[in-house]
Amino acid sequence: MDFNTALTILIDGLEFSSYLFIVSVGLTLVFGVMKILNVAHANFYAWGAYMAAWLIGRWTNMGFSEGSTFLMIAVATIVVGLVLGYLVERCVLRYMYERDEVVTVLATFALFLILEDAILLIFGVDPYFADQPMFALGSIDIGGITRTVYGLTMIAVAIVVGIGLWLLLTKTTWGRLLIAVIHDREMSISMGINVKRVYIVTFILGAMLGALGGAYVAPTISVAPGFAVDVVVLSFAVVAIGGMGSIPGAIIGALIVGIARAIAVHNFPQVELFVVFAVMAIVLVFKPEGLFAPERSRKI
Amino acid sequence: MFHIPNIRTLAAASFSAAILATGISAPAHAKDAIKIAVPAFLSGAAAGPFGVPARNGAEMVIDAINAGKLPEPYSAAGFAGAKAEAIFIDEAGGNAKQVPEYRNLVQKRDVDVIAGYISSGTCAALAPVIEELQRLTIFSTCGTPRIFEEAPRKYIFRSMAHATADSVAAAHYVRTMFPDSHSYTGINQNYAWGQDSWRDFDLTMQQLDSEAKPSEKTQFPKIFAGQYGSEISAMSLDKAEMVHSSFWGGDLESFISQANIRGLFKKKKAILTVGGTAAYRLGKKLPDGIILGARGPYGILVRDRDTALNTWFVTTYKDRYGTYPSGPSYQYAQAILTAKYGYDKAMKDNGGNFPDQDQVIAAIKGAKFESFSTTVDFALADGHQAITENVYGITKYDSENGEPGVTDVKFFPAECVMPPDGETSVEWIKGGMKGAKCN
Amino acid sequence: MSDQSGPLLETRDLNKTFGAVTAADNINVTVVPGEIVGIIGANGAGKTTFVNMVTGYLKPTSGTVFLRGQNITALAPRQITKLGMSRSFQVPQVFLTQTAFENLLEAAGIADAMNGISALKPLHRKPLLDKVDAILKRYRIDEYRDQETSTLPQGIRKLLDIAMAMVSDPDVLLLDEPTSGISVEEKFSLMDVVMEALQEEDVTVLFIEHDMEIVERYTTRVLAFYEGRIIADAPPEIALNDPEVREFVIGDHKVGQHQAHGDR
Amino acid sequence: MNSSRDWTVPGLTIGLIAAIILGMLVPDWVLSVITISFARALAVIGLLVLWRAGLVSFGHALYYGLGAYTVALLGKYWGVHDVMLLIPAALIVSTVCGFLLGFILRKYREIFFAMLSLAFSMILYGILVKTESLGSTDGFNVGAPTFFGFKFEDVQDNKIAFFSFLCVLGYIAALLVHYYLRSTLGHLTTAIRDNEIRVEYLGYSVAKAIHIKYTMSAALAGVAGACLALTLSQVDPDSMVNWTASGELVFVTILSGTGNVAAPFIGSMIFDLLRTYAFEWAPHAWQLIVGAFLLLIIFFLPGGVWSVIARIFGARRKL
Repeated sequence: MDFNTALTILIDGLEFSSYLFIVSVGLTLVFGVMKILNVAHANFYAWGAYMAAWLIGRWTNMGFSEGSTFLMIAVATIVVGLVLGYLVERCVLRYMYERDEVVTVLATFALFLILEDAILLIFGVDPYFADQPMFALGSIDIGGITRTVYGLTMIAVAIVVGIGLWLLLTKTTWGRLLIAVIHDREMSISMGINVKRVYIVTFILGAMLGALGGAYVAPTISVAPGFAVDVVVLSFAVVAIGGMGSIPGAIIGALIVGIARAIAVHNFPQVELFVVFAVMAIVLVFKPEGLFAPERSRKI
Repeated sequence: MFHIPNIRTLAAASFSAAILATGISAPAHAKDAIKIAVPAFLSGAAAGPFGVPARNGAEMVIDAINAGKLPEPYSAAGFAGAKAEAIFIDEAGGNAKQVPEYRNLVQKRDVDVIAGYISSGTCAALAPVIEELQRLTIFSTCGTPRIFEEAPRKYIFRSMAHATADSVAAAHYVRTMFPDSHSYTGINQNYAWGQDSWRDFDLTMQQLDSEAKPSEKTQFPKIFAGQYGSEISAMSLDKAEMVHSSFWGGDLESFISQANIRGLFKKKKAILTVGGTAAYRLGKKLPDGIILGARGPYGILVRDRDTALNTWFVTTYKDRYGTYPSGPSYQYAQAILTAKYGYDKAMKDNGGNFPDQDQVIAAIKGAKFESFSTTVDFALADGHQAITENVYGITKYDSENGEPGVTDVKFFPAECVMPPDGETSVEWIKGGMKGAKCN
Repeated sequence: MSDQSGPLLETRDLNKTFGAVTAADNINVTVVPGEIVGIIGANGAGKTTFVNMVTGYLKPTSGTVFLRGQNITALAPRQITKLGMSRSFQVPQVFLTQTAFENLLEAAGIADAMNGISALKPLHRKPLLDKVDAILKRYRIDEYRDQETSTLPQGIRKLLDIAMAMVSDPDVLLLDEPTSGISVEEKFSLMDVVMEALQEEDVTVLFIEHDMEIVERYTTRVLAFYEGRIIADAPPEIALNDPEVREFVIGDHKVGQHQAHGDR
Repeated sequence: MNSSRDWTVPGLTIGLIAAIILGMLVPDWVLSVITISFARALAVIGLLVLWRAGLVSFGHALYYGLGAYTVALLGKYWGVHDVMLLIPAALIVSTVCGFLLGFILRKYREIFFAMLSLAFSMILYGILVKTESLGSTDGFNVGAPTFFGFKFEDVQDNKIAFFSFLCVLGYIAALLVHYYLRSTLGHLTTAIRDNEIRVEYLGYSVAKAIHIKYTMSAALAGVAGACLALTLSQVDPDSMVNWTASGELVFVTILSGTGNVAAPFIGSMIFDLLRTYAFEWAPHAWQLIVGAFLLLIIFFLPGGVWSVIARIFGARRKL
């Protein structure tokens, strides 16, 4: 394998890992704090993408420049995360905190079905197409092949999200509260932390991260019904490999899956389809709770 | 094997149940209305590119037939005079759901004709059920050759050519237009459609070109993957001159958009066998110079065919739905027209009386008639499988009218791209496509 | 009880470290049938670690545990239970969504299955039902028979926890703080019930206890733990007066053996 | 439970007779729907056993698929069409696979159990989709079954016969599971969910108990898949092996409620009726209706439909 191929695999892997990290970090955050495996995370992704594509279309029609469409990605992320995240938490999930973890998963599965069809009713079945941001940034030659600058910015966005979360969790009071809740919920309640408020904020943050994944991907794809279904399974795999509830785990999980997949695509395209799940099964067999699972012990 | 008298009759006698009244009655007497069920993807990823245009095409033609507004020779109103009520159902949800849904259509909602279906898997799963329930079913779009290769069918017709034709015609086109290109790679979805399309194209290329050089690493991403960054990189590094893809819908559009900006289409000639469905939606974003198919003589490739039927179809569709009709619109319209043709002819054969189902089936069997864009000839599978010509062209944006267009359009006769009766597609291609008549 | 002559339970050089912390430091204990051993020590002295290691919940870093001369160090709790050693818990480990009766019935079913009777036999069968009702009476919790255990008072849960440990008729029973979380008034009545019931069943008992009066009153021998070591192993009247024990375990020089008798 | 008489066995027996008689009377499309419901119910019984122990598998479509594909492949490559060979074959394949994977899965609980089951089922899905000789995503057709060498000439009779066979199969499975749940081992469901440590200290291996339950549920799901393949006359990975198929099984489990082995049959029928009508009324939004229904069940009927039935019967007993 020559240098160019290796470089290409690396960059492909990093791009895909970044994408995976952005879509799955919200999932792992919500799981870590609230112990909810949110199947409806896929909907935040889908709604983010639809909203971004729609907004970019409107924005461009209003005569604004291609470069300014990035603003719309941010708007879509915030709007979808706030509105949808708030609604889902207030209307459904808050009634689920006392219930079994698995029943909660089912409730989010129900939400998934509902929100998936709701997209159809609101945005219609025709795909949306909003590649202005991707074209605005153009392309660049690396290692003998042409790449989109936009794809490379995905890596930057992932790094910003990662550092942002790290700062948020370690340098702010709110972040410390959050870590306390992740660590020991009962203790946090007894210490007077308003766990309910922590939950709302966490869930909205998680929803925003999901929406950001969709909104940022939207310009590179045709946003069509059903495109988010498999994202949820993929991000499950990432989160399970890294350890559910662990943000460093999500980084490592995304890197493993992203690079494994890039290697497969370049060298053994025939196994691409199940390389992700094979990796997941292998990791789980040896490290049942994932690579970076937060410790959970039981006192007797 | 032993024979027991019909269990249900016995049961009915023993329990003398009135519930039985819900049973089925075959439509035999004269009717002033029939029910046509039109299954198409109304939700999910295939709804936009296939389902909705398909439904529109069917809806428009059914309305026109009911009102007697189709051009000659189909201007007589109704199906053998009967008005049709259209029932549109969603094809999404997988085969395990479509099988019972089909049963509901026949046994619960008592439809007379089912015309539609896009997914090959669903058609294949339904075939034995259709034969069991004995209701006239016209497959409009689904491409798998398996339907008639597996068993003879009595109640199933398919009003368009099957998928082998698309791949064979693509290979012919490439050989005719670019005789100096020998190496090719592919990116196809990892499911039956993508796998079959690649296999047929690859086999045909190897038959037609002694120097054919398929790539060792062809890509099979998961369906609906949406992100093709790594695949495009891998293909960029590949030395092949051409890229074959049977992508459709959102995947196709995502792929075109990502590959275009990364210059893949400048380096390699792309063959998009279902590209026709994306042409109108992508508009200017569809790069020039792409080899485009539409699964037969439909959509953009025949938009300018100057026949009364085609002109009526294109203009009425554009007026009603605001866009040009794409392939699926044509294909569904063609299936409805097949039903219309069958009913009308059967009535004529029946001395002007309303025909029963067997008579309609007999009328369609082996029929050859003009459809909107082409001639449909039920020549194969004992008169149940239609053959039509196939066509490819090269994209060229028409900046004067601001519309996507095609140049270098080449038609391939049906006999050139479809295997004859009794041979499976793969055998036929591997055997050197014996009996093919390509002009 | 196959081997009556030798020691029932024996540990040899038992060590356990958690990172830098030594929770057990060369523990050598020999218990003979019929003894009632009180285990005392401040929090973190290694009492529960000792019980956990002996019953297989924790594996010692080094050292060996013998039950009737058989090395059981590597065995899982359930295997040790089968060999005749059972335990109760500081926080009662009961099936919270089920009634006291169901808790004991399941314990009885498992005990039965252990004795070679098929685990596929119906659980609700006469001999088991009778046995459970007898146990409920013996531990004086029959009035709570059909109450879901999550609603039971702590003292009753403790009794149920001990009763469940005794269903399998063990030879050795380890009680982890049977009176913790119980009000002072109830402690002695609870211990009276337990000890009376245990005496009927001819079982050797080791129990962790913080209340020195209880230790003094019910034990025949005391093991005093301090920082993972045993600093005293003697009859209660000697051990409790040991200066080291008084300083490190009881933690109050003024505590005399007659001081607290008033609050009974 | 121990104080009131248990009506499960007579109830199931009456249900069996009623179902077989009804099978002969109802219109074909109803028969077809009920046959699918009952086939699925077999798998749901297995999930019920796991559910009681606090375990939810998001990957039981793995065994569903194994059973279905065993039947399909035996028919396609060896021409075996008799239920007396097909069903045991599916049973063996899924049981063996469940037993082997059980060694790994028995170490997992809660969400981890769910996720690892999902991973295993998705691997099978990947293999099926990839392998053209296994039909890829299209799957393939399955011929009509014969019964002990006999075949009914009338297609409809054959369907009735298969339905009756399925009813008997369901009856046997339900009874066996019912007796299992009454045994000591069977009662180690709620106990495991409540407190594993206590179970261990009582002297039973939780891992072993879970392993047995898992293998059992795998066996039932395998038979269910086999019956489904014979009912639908086809197999394909998307409707039988994909994670959505597993999700459907879990959905029906919670809809049914886990109070009794009879519940899955009722819940499964309700599910199919709901889906059929949602599909007819709202072809664009049937998923929304199904999802909303699931949410309502979770909120207002956490014990599933069985809790309603139990309440009605409980009330009647008091009169």
